[in-house]
Amino acid sequence: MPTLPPSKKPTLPPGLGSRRLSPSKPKIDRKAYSSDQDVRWCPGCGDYAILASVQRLMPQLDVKRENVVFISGIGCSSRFPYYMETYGMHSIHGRAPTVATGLKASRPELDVWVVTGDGDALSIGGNHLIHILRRNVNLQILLFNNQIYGLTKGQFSPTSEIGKVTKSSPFGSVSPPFNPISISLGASASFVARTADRDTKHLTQILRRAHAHQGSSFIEIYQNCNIYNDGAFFAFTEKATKPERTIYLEHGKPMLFSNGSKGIRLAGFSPVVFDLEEGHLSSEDAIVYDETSLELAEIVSRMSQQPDMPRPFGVFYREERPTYEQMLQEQVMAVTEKRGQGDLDKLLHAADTWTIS
Amino acid sequence: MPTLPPSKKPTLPPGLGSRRLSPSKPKIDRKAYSSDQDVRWCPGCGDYAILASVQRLMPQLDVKRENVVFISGIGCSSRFPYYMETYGMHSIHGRAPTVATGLKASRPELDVWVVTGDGDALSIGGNHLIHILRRNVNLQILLFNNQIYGLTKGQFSPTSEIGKVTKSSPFGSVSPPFNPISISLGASASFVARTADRDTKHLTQILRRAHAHQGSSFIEIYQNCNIYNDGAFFAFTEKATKPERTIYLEHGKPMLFSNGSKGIRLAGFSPVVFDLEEGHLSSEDAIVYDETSLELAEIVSRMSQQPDMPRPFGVFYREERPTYEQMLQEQVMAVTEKRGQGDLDKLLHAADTWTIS
Amino acid sequence: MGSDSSNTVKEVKSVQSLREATVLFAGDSGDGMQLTGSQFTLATAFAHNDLSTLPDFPAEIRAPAGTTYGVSGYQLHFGSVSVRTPGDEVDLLVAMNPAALKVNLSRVRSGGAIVINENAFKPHNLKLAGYGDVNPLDNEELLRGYQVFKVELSRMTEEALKDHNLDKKVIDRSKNMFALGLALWLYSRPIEPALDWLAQKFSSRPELIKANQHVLKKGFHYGETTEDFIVQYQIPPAELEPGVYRAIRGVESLALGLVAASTKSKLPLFYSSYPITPASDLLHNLSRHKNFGVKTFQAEDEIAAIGATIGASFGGCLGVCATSGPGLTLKAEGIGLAVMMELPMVIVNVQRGGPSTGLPTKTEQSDLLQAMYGRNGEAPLPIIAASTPGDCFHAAYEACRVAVRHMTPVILLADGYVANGSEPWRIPSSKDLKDFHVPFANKPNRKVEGKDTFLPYLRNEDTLARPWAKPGTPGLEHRLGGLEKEHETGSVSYDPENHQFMTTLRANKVKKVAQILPPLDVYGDTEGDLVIIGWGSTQGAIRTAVDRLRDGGLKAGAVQLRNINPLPSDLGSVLSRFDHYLVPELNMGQLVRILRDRFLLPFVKLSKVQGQPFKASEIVDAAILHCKQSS
Amino acid sequence: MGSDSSNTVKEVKSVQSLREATVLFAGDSGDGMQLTGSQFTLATAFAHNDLSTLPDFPAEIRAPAGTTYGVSGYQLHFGSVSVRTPGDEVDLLVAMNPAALKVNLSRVRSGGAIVINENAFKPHNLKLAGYGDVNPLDNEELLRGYQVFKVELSRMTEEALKDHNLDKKVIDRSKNMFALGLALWLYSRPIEPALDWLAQKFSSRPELIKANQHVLKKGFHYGETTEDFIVQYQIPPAELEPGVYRAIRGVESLALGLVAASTKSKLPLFYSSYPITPASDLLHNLSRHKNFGVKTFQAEDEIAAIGATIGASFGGCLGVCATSGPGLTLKAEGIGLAVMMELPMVIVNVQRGGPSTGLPTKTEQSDLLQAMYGRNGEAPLPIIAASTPGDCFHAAYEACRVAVRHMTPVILLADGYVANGSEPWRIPSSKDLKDFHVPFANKPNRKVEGKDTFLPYLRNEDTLARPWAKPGTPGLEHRLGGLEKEHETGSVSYDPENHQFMTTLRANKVKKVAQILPPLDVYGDTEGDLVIIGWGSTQGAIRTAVDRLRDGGLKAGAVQLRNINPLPSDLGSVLSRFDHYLVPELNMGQLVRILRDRFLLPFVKLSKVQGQPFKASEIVDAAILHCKQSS
Ligand SMILES: Cc1ncc(C[n+]2csc(CCOP(=O)(O)OP(=O)(O)O)c2C)c(N)n1
Ligand SMILES: Cc1ncc(C[n+]2csc(CCOP(=O)(O)OP(=O)(O)O)c2C)c(N)n1
Ligand code: SF4
Ligand code: SF4
Ligand SMILES: [Mg+2]
Ligand SMILES: [Mg+2]
Repeated sequence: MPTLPPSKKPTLPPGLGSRRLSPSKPKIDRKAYSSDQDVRWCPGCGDYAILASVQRLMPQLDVKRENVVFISGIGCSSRFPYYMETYGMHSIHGRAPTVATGLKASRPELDVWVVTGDGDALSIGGNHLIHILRRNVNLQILLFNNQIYGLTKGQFSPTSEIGKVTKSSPFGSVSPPFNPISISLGASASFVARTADRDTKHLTQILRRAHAHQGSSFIEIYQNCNIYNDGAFFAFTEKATKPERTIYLEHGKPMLFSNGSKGIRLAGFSPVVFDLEEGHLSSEDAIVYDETSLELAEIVSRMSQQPDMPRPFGVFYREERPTYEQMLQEQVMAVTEKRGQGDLDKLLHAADTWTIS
Repeated sequence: MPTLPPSKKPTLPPGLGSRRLSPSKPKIDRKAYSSDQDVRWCPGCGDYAILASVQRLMPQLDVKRENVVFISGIGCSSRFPYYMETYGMHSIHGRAPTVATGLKASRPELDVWVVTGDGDALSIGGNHLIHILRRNVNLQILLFNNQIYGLTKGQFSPTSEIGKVTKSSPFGSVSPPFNPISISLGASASFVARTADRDTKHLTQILRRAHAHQGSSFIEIYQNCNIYNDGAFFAFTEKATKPERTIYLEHGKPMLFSNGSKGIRLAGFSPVVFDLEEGHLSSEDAIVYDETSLELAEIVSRMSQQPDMPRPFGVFYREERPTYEQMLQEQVMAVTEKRGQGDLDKLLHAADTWTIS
Repeated sequence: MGSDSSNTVKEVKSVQSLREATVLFAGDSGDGMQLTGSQFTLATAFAHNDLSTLPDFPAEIRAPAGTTYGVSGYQLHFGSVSVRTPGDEVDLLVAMNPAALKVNLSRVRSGGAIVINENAFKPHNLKLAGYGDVNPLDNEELLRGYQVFKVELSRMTEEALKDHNLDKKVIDRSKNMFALGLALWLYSRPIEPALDWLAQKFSSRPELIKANQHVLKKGFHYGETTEDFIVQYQIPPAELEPGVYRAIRGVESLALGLVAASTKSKLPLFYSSYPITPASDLLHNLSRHKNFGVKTFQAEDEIAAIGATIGASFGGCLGVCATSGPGLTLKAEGIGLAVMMELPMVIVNVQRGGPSTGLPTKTEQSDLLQAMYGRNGEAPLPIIAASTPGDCFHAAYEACRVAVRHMTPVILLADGYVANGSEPWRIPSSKDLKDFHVPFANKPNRKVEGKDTFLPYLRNEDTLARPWAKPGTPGLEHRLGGLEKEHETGSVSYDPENHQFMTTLRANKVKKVAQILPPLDVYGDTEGDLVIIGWGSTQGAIRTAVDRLRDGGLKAGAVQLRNINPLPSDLGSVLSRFDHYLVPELNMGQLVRILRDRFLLPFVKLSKVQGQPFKASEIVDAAILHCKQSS
Repeated sequence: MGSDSSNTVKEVKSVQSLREATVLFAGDSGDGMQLTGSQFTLATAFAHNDLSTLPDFPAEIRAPAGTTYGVSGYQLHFGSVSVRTPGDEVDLLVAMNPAALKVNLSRVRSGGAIVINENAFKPHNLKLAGYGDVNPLDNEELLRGYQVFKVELSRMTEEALKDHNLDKKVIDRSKNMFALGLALWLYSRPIEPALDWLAQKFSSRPELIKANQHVLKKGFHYGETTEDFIVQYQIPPAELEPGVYRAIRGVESLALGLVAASTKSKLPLFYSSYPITPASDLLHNLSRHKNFGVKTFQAEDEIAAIGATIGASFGGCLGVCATSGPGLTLKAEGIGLAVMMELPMVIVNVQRGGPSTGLPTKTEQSDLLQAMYGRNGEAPLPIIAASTPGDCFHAAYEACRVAVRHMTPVILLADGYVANGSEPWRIPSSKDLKDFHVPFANKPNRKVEGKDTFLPYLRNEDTLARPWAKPGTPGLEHRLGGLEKEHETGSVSYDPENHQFMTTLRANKVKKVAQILPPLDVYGDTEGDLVIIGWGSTQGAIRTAVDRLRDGGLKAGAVQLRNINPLPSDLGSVLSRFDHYLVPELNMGQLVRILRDRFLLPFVKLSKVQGQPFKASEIVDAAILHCKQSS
């Protein structure tokens, strides 16, 4: 079994136990983060649970409400900002990351959250998503993946499985899906995680960690669209199948699932399942998850494409590197320090001049 | 040392030795593929060598000239189609993959090549690039990476290194670069390779293999822009440094470089360099490259971001899966078979009708 | 129909004959009003009435039940006379809940009938609808002047199905069938089409067929038996041109027009699109016609959709893409490339309320100037507008013909109203459709220094079209692109005179389209006091207005422009025969700008941007006011 | 200057005084013509002449040497009188090779002078230039009527540097300094500015300073000593308004205007852009001004650039982005969003030749209608145009002021000509710039049911602006978006009347900008026969034309529109004082459409799309023709 290289020994990941980080916070409750707008999602939509979790989490974070901004694109999911009593923008389809980049680069002190859907982020908005991730703008990106276009009433999306029958693919879609985790890792994201609407505890924990991370945090949230794609993730969220079909990644812990009866080990470069109960192999043989290993994250991300593998949830990858706005700000400061605060009149005259009298 | 899983034993990759595939081809020479347009690149530009290689290769491939189409976006590199005596289109910035998708999906029998630059493909055109790769449209994508915007006279590009001083970043760029290989792997490309303008033999070999591959072939070509970014890749192309600074991936062969004196092995999940001459480890300890392992390809792709690692060239990854146009065509045929060739008058009447007389 | 036969009705109730009527079904998004409306439409079509419909639904998928913004409506105007609009005023409103009443009451004409689902008027719903604590059913003031029929729709549906062993939700959902049955009875429509449709829809669930058919009949019988309804209406068949008819929605009609163009031209149809309301249904429709060789491509965005269209068209296919306003902005750069490369394709824009995301499910005509000018540089192209659901077929066919004839992208403008609306449509015969000549180039077209050469920008003098040489044709290898082209050779050219020449040439090519336009069809008077000029979906309201104005003694005519660019060459002479010019548009005045610029005449605009089509009365009022003021 | 002093010249050569002159340097892209031209410009500015320049370079980075499409030119018009165009005809052409001669000969006035680098007229170059086997220098016919000076520029440069121990390439590259020296001598310009500049440019390579300065002086001395040149010209200083001057390029001026607006308003400037010719230089310029708190963001594309601008503006910064035609198409959807959200920002469009990729390095004014209408739905916004390089500063400043005052995106139109051209510019003092009031909202603005509430769409009655509340302000949390907004509350609203109201309101807000416009400045006669209406970069040619027309006896005036949307309210009354209306534009007629629509007057268009600015003579000719024809 591969061991962790010495330099990458597990450390307590930031965001875990963040309550301790701000012990004396006055109790502001969820209502302070609920706007006066009626929530207009379909009854039963997975978006409700995510909204509730976010509204409950916000007061626990160390931010002032007036510094919080939610920015979205277009889609059912992108209605999210209307329901948050914070600053917000429901922008245009696919472009939320660009708005967020401009806002964050110019106002680094704000706490910016991007809310997007699988169509918004990965179809029309794919380019902006990969660029914001590479730049590492410090914000949280919540991708509500329901594997369908909800708002436009049910066409296949870039995460829909091949063969999917929808309004726009009556004989089955012929487009293979993206793996959002792999795409974001490929684009050098510094924080990549997956969670689900129905597991609000895990969802909250992941959001808290994402918030604590300095840099772009990408969180894929499996979200049930009960109108156009009901049950797409039930295998991973419902009691009967969840233990067999999911595996929770925990930094420094062995990769076990099925209530500890199964594990994942590496064969060659590929992950394979083994059964602890068969007795040949023990939990010692399982990969010890290391969320700081990009290589491991990529290996594990591919499990999502293999139907016989449990689906990984949790933090796939985390890396500390400078944020875009920080580097930009530092450059502005360095130049200003060197040259002095700009003087407009001097600048206007900064050329060969002559006087006519 | 990890061994190859049994199912993935090396096979002769298609495209290797393609001359044998078409032994009796009449000799058409390079000129048949040179258009009457004057080539307008700067003297010394790396684009010339790529053009020459492509023009020399074309007559050796098993295609009719009239079936060949070159499609490009905008940039110095994107002038390429003008110089090829084939069908071609110099489209708009970043959108060549979309034009190529429409062409190939509607005319699967054509042999389509996309020529693009690092700005064209990865800045404005990033989204189309990842989507064409996921769909696996059967064509070749030649990305001329010169790590700069040539045509607009020298701004940093999404592959320029951090700190790069250019016209638009007089104090150094603060944007971390993409790794084109990682991005394309993340987007589920089925053929991913890297080569360089100055190594025309390798370039030709890779292009031949890409052409033989059924699906989207993504080829990053390091290209020297001698005006705005001269020598960006000299470490990998010039004699003095090349052996130490490059490693050539060959399917089924151990990962060795520096004239066989050094190798790459895996430590944990990360590749590390070892010295064969020190005697502790031998070529047996080196990773045997397996171009069908996505996990290995991703591990190796990350070496490009590590300055102390040799830069990998060659085919990173190859996977056989159905092409988009093939699936689309099959669906059309299946539906037609089931329903019979459409009859317009029947279709017009396919509703509740009534007659007024 | 056995013992349920309704043939005996006429004996017990008084039957009143009407020339026309307007019915509006309104309820929650979940109440199935769109289905109810379309079934009523079908029955009406079977009764050989002329008709026009207006579906109107919220932007939310399932807005919370009971709220006013969750109200979904389906309005239908039908008659024995020519029917061209969904009706200015409603004769019968079916209101399934308080919110539906609240939103639509003002549309009912005084003296009109309102059928109300009494069971839905509970405190919770009343509050959601904004009625507070007062039940409007108890408010005589509010309902004065209407014939109100309170019907216990929900309860009676429950009753009807109590032995059917169905769950409560399913039962509740069938109450729309009760309403449909009742409405069908009221207007003496046949119920057979709806019964058949139910049988088909639920073919895999016989218990639902039974239940729904049962409720439908119950509604029908309720009208027959209850003493509430003392009059039943009858609308005699309309005098329609002889032929085979079907009811058709605008989007269907668009889809058929494209398939017809592809079939007649033998050009494979390649359709690419990124979903957007209200254009998505065209994608849904066409993706079903794979056995016509139609390939549909759901692109990653609108830019990719136009790019793929260009690729397909370069490949010698009939490239078509469709979108709505915001999507058209994204296609602008690609369309400009197509203009420069002179490749034929059709870009359908199904307009919706703007600007920005605007009112995505509502109708508007505010993309005309975008279609004209929304590209960098001088990039003119033909613009064609569809005026009715059935006309969408012919407009689409024509757009394809013009594109191929002149080697140019064409923008086809529709809007939410025309795309979602439906009307009876006389089905054309494929052989009567105009022929389509597609002259692919297959050989060199010029001797240059003794060598056979292919010049991709050599012109057909008549149409100014350049040749279309598709990849795969030996010897015609050539390169296209977005840089300025040299005349004839198509090589890149920065020559000043060439640029001037080519810019003028591209403009002239578009003007040439006017050569093949039929003479303008002036509706009403062909000379006189006032001419109303419209385009697209306003045709019905304008023509109805003209009828009324002429009834009122005005000499009025109307011109509905199918071609906006270029304008028909006889428009000037038509205008010269009138004193006044009114231009009604569902925007702030866009066509009117083009006309004023072109003719320097005092065209007067009539603007409406409310997400709703014109009422004929609005046009009548504006016309009278204008003629009065200026005389 | 020691013994090299040129003070003795005037004694041996005859000196002729001129009012004005036009010089054109032309050569290969690699010949350094742009540098040569700008150094000549600087010397001319130092000589206190008025001036105007026109750089003209190929789209290729380094087009193959010797070809006509690789020719790079720099034209400069200067004088003791007011100079407004780069000159209709060239008085002196410096041609570094055959291709430069071929391309530019027709621009030289008859009797004009041509300095030719004789050494470059070798068979290879002649063929590349398309002269075939015949050397034009031997073709008397061709050069008849010109004063031709064949100079062995290359050889003399080599000679001059033979002991400098430099490689051949470097030596060859310095020949432009010889040409510069010679030209400076010819027009009695000082050489000191160029010497200083060389010292600065090569500060790290003293050997190059020495070499280039040496060649420069050699060129100067060559003029002085050779007998070829018998006349030297002198152009007395122009009478410019008193003040401190500098030469300024349009893009620099734009950059300074933006920095000035940021400084005066105390709004941090956030500039985002995706490189595109000819707008990129603005990015290059602004990215140097980090110590003014300017943040520049090179976005992944134009869509991202407008998105980031919107984000920054939402954050309370001065959001600005710039692009050229094709980029503006991509920004359309984002601009529509900004219109709907009513956020202030400036979108600079430096126009170039279109359509599509068109002629990227050439000038044109063909994006006006795109700027007006290139968005879905009714999305009006103010449009401001810059008329000269120096005016770019003021136009940029004004655009920022209008944006913030009315809470609206503003499009600022420039073009390749105005952006790349330069002129002497009287430097304004920062304290003379108009003040900038930025009223950020900081508290609730309405009591609703007793509660302090912030309504993000409550209006300032004067400007119709809504409040700008930036994130970080406690209590003003609110949400913006692209769906239609309810009046005052800004909540999403699909209400028909509200949509009509808000659409009208947005239009009226833009109209309000006209309130603060100064009275129109009519150049020339303020009433009479003909008024010429222009916008943007045509100002110089139009005013020169007006001068000439008036000299010819016509009562002519000119109006150059700084504000195109809304039009100034006194434009109608200005027009009413003239009989004829001419509208010259570097497009196929765009402003003319707006004017004809608005005023229903027979404006006549004068179109030019050749990638080149107007010559004054073209306007004069058109004016005379028009006045004749219609009288
Ligand atoms: C430019 C543009 N194109 C298309 C649309 C239509 N549109 C709105 S949302 C959407 C996709 C929604 O899917 P997703 O992002 O997955 O969000 P969901 O509704 O599923 O939450 C589309 C295609 C649009 N609003 N704008
Ligand atoms: C919509 C649009 N935006 C910007 C440009 C300007 N532009 C042309 S090429 C280019 C980038 C070229 O860089 P790259 O793709 O790396 O090609 P190279 O010239 O280096 O080969 C840019 C920004 C354009 N032509 N169109
Ligand atoms: S359509 Fe689907 S995603 Fe949208 S609100 Fe309804 S359930 Fe949620
Ligand atoms: S600028 Fe660079 S990439 Fe472009 S042609 Fe010149 S050398 Fe080649
Ligand atoms: Mg979705
Ligand atoms: Mg490049």
